[in-house]
Amino acid sequence: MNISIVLIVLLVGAIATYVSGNKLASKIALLTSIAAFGATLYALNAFNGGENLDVNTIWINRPAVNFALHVDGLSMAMLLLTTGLLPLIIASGFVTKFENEKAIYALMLFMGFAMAGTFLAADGFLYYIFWEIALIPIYFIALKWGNGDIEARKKAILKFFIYTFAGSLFMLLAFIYLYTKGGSFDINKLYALQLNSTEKTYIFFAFFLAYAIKIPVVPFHTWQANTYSKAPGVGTMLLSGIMLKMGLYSVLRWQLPLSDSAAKEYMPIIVALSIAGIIYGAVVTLKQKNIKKLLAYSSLSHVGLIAAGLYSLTIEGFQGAVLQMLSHGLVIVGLFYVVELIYNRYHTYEIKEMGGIRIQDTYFASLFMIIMLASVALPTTFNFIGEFNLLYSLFKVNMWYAIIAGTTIILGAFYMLRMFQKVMLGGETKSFQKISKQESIVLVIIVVVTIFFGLFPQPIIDLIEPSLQSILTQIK
Amino acid sequence: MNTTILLLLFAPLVGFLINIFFGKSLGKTVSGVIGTATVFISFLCTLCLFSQINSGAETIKFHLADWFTVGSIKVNFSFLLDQLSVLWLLFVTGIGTLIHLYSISYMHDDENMHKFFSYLNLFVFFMIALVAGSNLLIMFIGWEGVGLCSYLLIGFWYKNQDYNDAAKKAFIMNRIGDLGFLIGIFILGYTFNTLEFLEIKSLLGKDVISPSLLSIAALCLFIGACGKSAQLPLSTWLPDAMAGPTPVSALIHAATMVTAGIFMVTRMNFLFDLTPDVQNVIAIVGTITAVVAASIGLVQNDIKKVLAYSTVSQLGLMFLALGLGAYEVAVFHVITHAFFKACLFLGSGSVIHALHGEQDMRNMGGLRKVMPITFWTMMISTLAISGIFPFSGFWSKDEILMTAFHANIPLWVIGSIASIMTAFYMFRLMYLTFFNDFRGTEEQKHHLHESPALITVPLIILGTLAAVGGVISLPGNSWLNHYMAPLFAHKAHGEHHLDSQAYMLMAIATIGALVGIGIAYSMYLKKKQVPVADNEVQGLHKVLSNKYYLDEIYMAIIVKPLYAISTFAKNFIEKYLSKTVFGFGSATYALSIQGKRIQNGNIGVYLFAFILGICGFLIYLFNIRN
Amino acid sequence: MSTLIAIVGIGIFCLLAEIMNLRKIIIPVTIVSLMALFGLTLTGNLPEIKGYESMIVMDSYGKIFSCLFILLTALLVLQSAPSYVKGTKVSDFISIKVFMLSGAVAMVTFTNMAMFFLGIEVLSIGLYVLAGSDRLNIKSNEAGMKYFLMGSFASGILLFGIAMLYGATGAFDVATLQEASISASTEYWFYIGVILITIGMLFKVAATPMHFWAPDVYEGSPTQVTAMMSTLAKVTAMASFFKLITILNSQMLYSYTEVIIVVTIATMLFGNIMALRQKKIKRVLAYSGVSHTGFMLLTLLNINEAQNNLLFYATSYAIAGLAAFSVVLFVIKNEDNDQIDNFNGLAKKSPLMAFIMTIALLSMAGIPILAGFFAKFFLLSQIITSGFIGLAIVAIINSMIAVFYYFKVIVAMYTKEAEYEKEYANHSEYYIVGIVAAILLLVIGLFPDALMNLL
Amino acid sequence: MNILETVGINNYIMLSALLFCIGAFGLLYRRNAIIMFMSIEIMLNAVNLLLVAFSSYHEDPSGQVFVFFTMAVAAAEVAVGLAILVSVFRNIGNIDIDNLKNLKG
Repeated sequence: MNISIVLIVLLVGAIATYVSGNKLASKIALLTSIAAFGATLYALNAFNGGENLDVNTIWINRPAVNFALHVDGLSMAMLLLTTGLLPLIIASGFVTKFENEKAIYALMLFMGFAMAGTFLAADGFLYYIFWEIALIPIYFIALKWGNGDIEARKKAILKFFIYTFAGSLFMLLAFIYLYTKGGSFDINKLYALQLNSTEKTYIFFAFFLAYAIKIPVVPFHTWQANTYSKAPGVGTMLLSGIMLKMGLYSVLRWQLPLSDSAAKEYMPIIVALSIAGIIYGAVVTLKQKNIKKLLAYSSLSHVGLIAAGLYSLTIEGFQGAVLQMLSHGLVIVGLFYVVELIYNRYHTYEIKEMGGIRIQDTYFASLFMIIMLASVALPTTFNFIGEFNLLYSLFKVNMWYAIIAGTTIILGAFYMLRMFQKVMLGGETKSFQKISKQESIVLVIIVVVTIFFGLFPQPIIDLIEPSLQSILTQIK
Repeated sequence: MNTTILLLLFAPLVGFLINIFFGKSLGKTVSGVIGTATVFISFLCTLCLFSQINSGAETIKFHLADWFTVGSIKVNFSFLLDQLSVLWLLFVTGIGTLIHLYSISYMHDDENMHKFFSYLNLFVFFMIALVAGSNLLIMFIGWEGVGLCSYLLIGFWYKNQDYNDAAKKAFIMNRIGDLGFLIGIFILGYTFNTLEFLEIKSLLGKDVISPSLLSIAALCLFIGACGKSAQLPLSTWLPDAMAGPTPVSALIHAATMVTAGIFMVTRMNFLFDLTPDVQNVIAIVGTITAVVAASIGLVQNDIKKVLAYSTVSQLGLMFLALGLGAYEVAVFHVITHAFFKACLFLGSGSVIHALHGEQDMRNMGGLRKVMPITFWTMMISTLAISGIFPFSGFWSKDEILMTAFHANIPLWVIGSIASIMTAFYMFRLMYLTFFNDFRGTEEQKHHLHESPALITVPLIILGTLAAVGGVISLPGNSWLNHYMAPLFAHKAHGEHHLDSQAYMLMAIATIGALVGIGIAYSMYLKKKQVPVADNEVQGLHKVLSNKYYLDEIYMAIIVKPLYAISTFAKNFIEKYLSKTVFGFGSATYALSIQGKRIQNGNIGVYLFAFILGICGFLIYLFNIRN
Repeated sequence: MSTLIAIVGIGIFCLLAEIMNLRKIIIPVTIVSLMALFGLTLTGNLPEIKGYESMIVMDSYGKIFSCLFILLTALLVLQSAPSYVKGTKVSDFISIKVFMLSGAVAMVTFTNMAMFFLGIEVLSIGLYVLAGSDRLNIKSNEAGMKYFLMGSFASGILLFGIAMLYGATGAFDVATLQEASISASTEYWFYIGVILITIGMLFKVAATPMHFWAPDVYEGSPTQVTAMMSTLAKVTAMASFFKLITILNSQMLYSYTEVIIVVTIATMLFGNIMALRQKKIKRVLAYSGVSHTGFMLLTLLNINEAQNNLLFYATSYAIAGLAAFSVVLFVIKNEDNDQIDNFNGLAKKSPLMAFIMTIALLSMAGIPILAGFFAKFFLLSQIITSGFIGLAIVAIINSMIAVFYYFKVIVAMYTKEAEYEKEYANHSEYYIVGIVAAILLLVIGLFPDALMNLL
Repeated sequence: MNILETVGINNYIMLSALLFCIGAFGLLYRRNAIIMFMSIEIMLNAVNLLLVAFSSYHEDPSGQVFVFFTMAVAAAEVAVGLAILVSVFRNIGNIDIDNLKNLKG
């Protein structure tokens, strides 16, 4: 048993989905993703039992690149997020009728494969490859199945692609530089590399550029809202639920340990930038008219907090960041799914054309509300645990950071409740067809998981804690 | 014992779950009964616990489950039952039961009654968690949980967007306080590595923390309390919260939730005792709130708004007591206030019910004869709140003022003015509602009736309690002070000797109240004045009816600028940021056009460039070489 | 030597086949024999023929590149087969292509400048002919004319350079020249010669400012000829340039390096920026070729270590080009119209071809797991190792710009609808070449070692 | 040999460079395709002159052999060039190179 089984399942599933044809594709994709989740759970069990799930075989001799996958608590948690969300995202695709279904589901699985690989790779080069190929499927998903005017969409998505691609090229440069120094891409050897502080600074910022764009940190976020609003629902979910976590994860796994002294030196600036992002994102969110853009900017705000926690270089920050990645992933997928459900009925993303839904479908409204409340980090939801940790970590760095970043709980409540009010409440305006049982399953799962982990987060904390500690030791 | 605690805790939750999932199919009455019964079970459990925890007895710590760890801080689901929490639980669940009972009748016409009960149950659950939690985070769960329920219940009639606005406002203003609370939690957690009350208490004795940090922590916690208990400057949400159904106003926005701030400060008394500066702040904020809210209450015409401002004002008095370190006095007033204010709200609900939703006192009057039970229970409560001997409010308010007198004369003066105003506007309310002739429409007049027993019985019980509640803490022989003694480090403040000074103060307070009543009597009963329409008010009156323009000020200095910034950011910054970033792209794109001009298809140009290139090469290389 | 002779033999066979009325078998026989030759040369099983004062020596560099050229030619011949179905000129064109291959092989295996000169002229003259081969098409005429004029000008310069080398050393053979390049007492004519040869070769590889011919000629030539120019001719010129620099200037002076850097940057930037606004697919590929030239020129900065990188880059570029041109040929049935609009809706009509095109373009853009990514990766690591970090950043910026125009085509294929019912040139040859090339791109990407270890 | 000694190799180089430049400028300035071809021929012949001069200078025959190569190649080139020219002429009716501006951008 090793962890590559998950990757194999996803890749084979992607191919099988494409081959199976349009009729079967969605079902096979769902089965595959569930199988991958099952495999992950099995792996988790084995991992908890102390089994070594790592893979390490030579792939390329010159340059020395190994097909190395390493499993620790952090990777495991991210893998759980990826394979856990994938079935939900695929299932949420069921509400929409796509043309050429086999292609979109295959691309989704392929993207899952790439993202899972990113979280597992223990070789810089392999990691970079996974990181980069994850871009391709989402580009096509957004391009082909996105919404809105094709010309505008094309532009927005191309911008997204080039922007993120640009960032990651700088990361590639950094990796190459490290390779020329150490002669290996192996993560442990890279960790052990002795670099002077100038080099570390350059490495730090090369990585930062890649991750700041991917995460995104203000002011590198300009691609985000447009891409989210142009991408189809499933694409947005993949982007916001999993893909932006790739950037955050990478900060933890690669950037900070590889450029420790620079990370410490620039910590205040980067944290301040992230916090500025929190506020800025929240403020911009307030006046959004398009619900997808609203959620995109809210995501910007939330992710800013996660980034701030990561760059605070404290164990609480790391822990909170990982927890918040998981919970934000769940919740944002739920929110975008809700948006899709509404879109399927109203065919618009404009908030002003919604309203009076709660009165027609209270069940839907309740589920939406719980997810919305989770996103504003109400205690007993999973998000609260993460946000608490994050704010606490910022507090440990500087009380003012915590206070300023903490305004997110006010502003977050402000824009979320405002959105909820405008979308769901009020008297009946347009008729809203009640959501069906099948449609609600995804939401119910998200709600249950969010609350469950809000009450019992300790297993996850225990899972990630040792790996985060070791990363922190590496930095210190 | 553990079973009792579990039952206490989870009975309302079970009620919530039953009602939310099956309420609709169970029918209105059944869901109402379930809702009431579960809270009643909690009440019984509390009684049971109350009988075991007496003054000086060991407190009960109950560990339910582990929650999570933050760094080196362990946070658990654990509960602390001591004198304070049991006392609080007693009136929370007790009044809760009564209000549930009342709601069965009051909400019977609403199609979403099961939802109403489920939210109420959920509220009680969170309130129990808030009160019984043994660490700051459990308290915070309850704290935010009750805020959520408050949001849900204020916006219970969600078809009306104004109500939704009120609900949203309540939630957000509470969140401002919550941020303060959270920062306070961080400071304490960071300093003590624990969030358990008892551990913090024992660690505080050791001299490890800088006083300034401690002050900041206390101040942050107090900001949290301000939000929840509607103290200035975070007070404006509470009057708006009257949009909710009246039982909600009674339970949440009068008797229980809004006193959570006082509970928290009392719970953390060992902390506040060490930070006299913050105590001063609390006292001042409380006093100012008391008088400001009371003055607004003078001119309100909505029956529930009057009560709401009265609540804010009374909460201000409680904070005054807290600020002076007289925690048991504050608790005493919380309890009596819970009785009479709940009674008043429920009474007003009864009136509104009778008038089919009419809340404007200008359209009431003369209800005394039609609704005798409502009238008399409300009258008792009004006397109590006005501080007339021997009703409960007299004792508790008197103790607050007496404490203030001993500590700080100006605060006492202002507090007294607030209570005179209280007497005035409460009697104004009574006169406008129950005396003179009915001023409503003919149709309303036909339907006037006394409310059914389910409504009047809670009124009677609460009215009785409002009348006699003072006995728990009579001056000189205070059971309450004695009971709560183990909680506080110092000797109870409230134990004033009944010397001549005390009598004099009581007399002054009573006279003040009577003056207030007298003015109200002359204006509204004798002269039969009716407040003028909203657009005719002028001068100071106008300022008061517009609540000192607080909402407008907030609108102008916070919300509007925020929106303006948001619009600016959305339309300008975003646009230009995006343009800057992609300006590189546009620039290369523009270069491309220029490039296409060079590539004009003329072979001469190509050759020329070629030869230029050669020349450049040769010149450069040979210049370097030589 | 024997490889060269065999190639010439195949060419002569083509000519003879015409006489013997065996037109139909020309293409299959050519391809099969080229493939056989490929195998034999690669495994080294070909008997070595000595003679002509060893003017041709099959060292490992020459061998591997020759194999690449043979493979490319075989695929190109296959790809061009549909264009010659009707015409009677099949033997002429096929034989020209095969003879061009012989020129190409000579260009990487020479040990004497005469051989080099002959090789480059055989290749160039063949291309002049092919460029203008669509006689009745004014564009083809223009392409041929432009190419011819500028090409012979460049040849003149090249020749002048060779003459100067001869003047400085009194010999044409490589060993002597190499010695002279190291020796301190060499006359300055030698350096003039080196510079002039450099300029000539920069023309052949289409580097700025000598690249102006490339887009025009690519556009005007018949598409299958364009394919040949942009793959075989470019790669050959680059390999040969590399070899020349190794011989003539192995201890490169810093000023020379500077010039190469400037040219490299200019080439990359010019190619990429110009490609942005092109509406015709052949021009896009032409400019993209220019920018790829810029990348390949980077190998000149480390001649001692970079031959693997050059091989890798050249291979992945040429194969991606082959794949792309298969699709272009498939789509542009009508030679007059090669607008990108033609690709609209291709994904629906022929998902396979769209997929091949996507793979090809992604590989050129340097998206991971495809060969092009590794090519760029190796290049970048090479220049970073030698300390040109700024240059690496410029290269990266260029990669970004390139994404713009590659994706323009992809967008056209996947999102737009064809405005009218379009007919495609539905020939199995295009499919075969496209699929083979796409698979090669993927395989090279998955096992880059295999290619890297060849040299 | 004598001639070379009296004239000096540098002058030969100068002469051929001059010839070469004349060819280059001819190519640059003239727009008649035939004249441009002639210019190219001048350039190539300049090289031939140079090669022969060097051959004599080094007393080495290989330079002269190379001249034969060059002449052969030049002949082939011109043959191809003229063929293209003919088809251009057939298509547009003249041989002014300025008319060939269809391919641009």
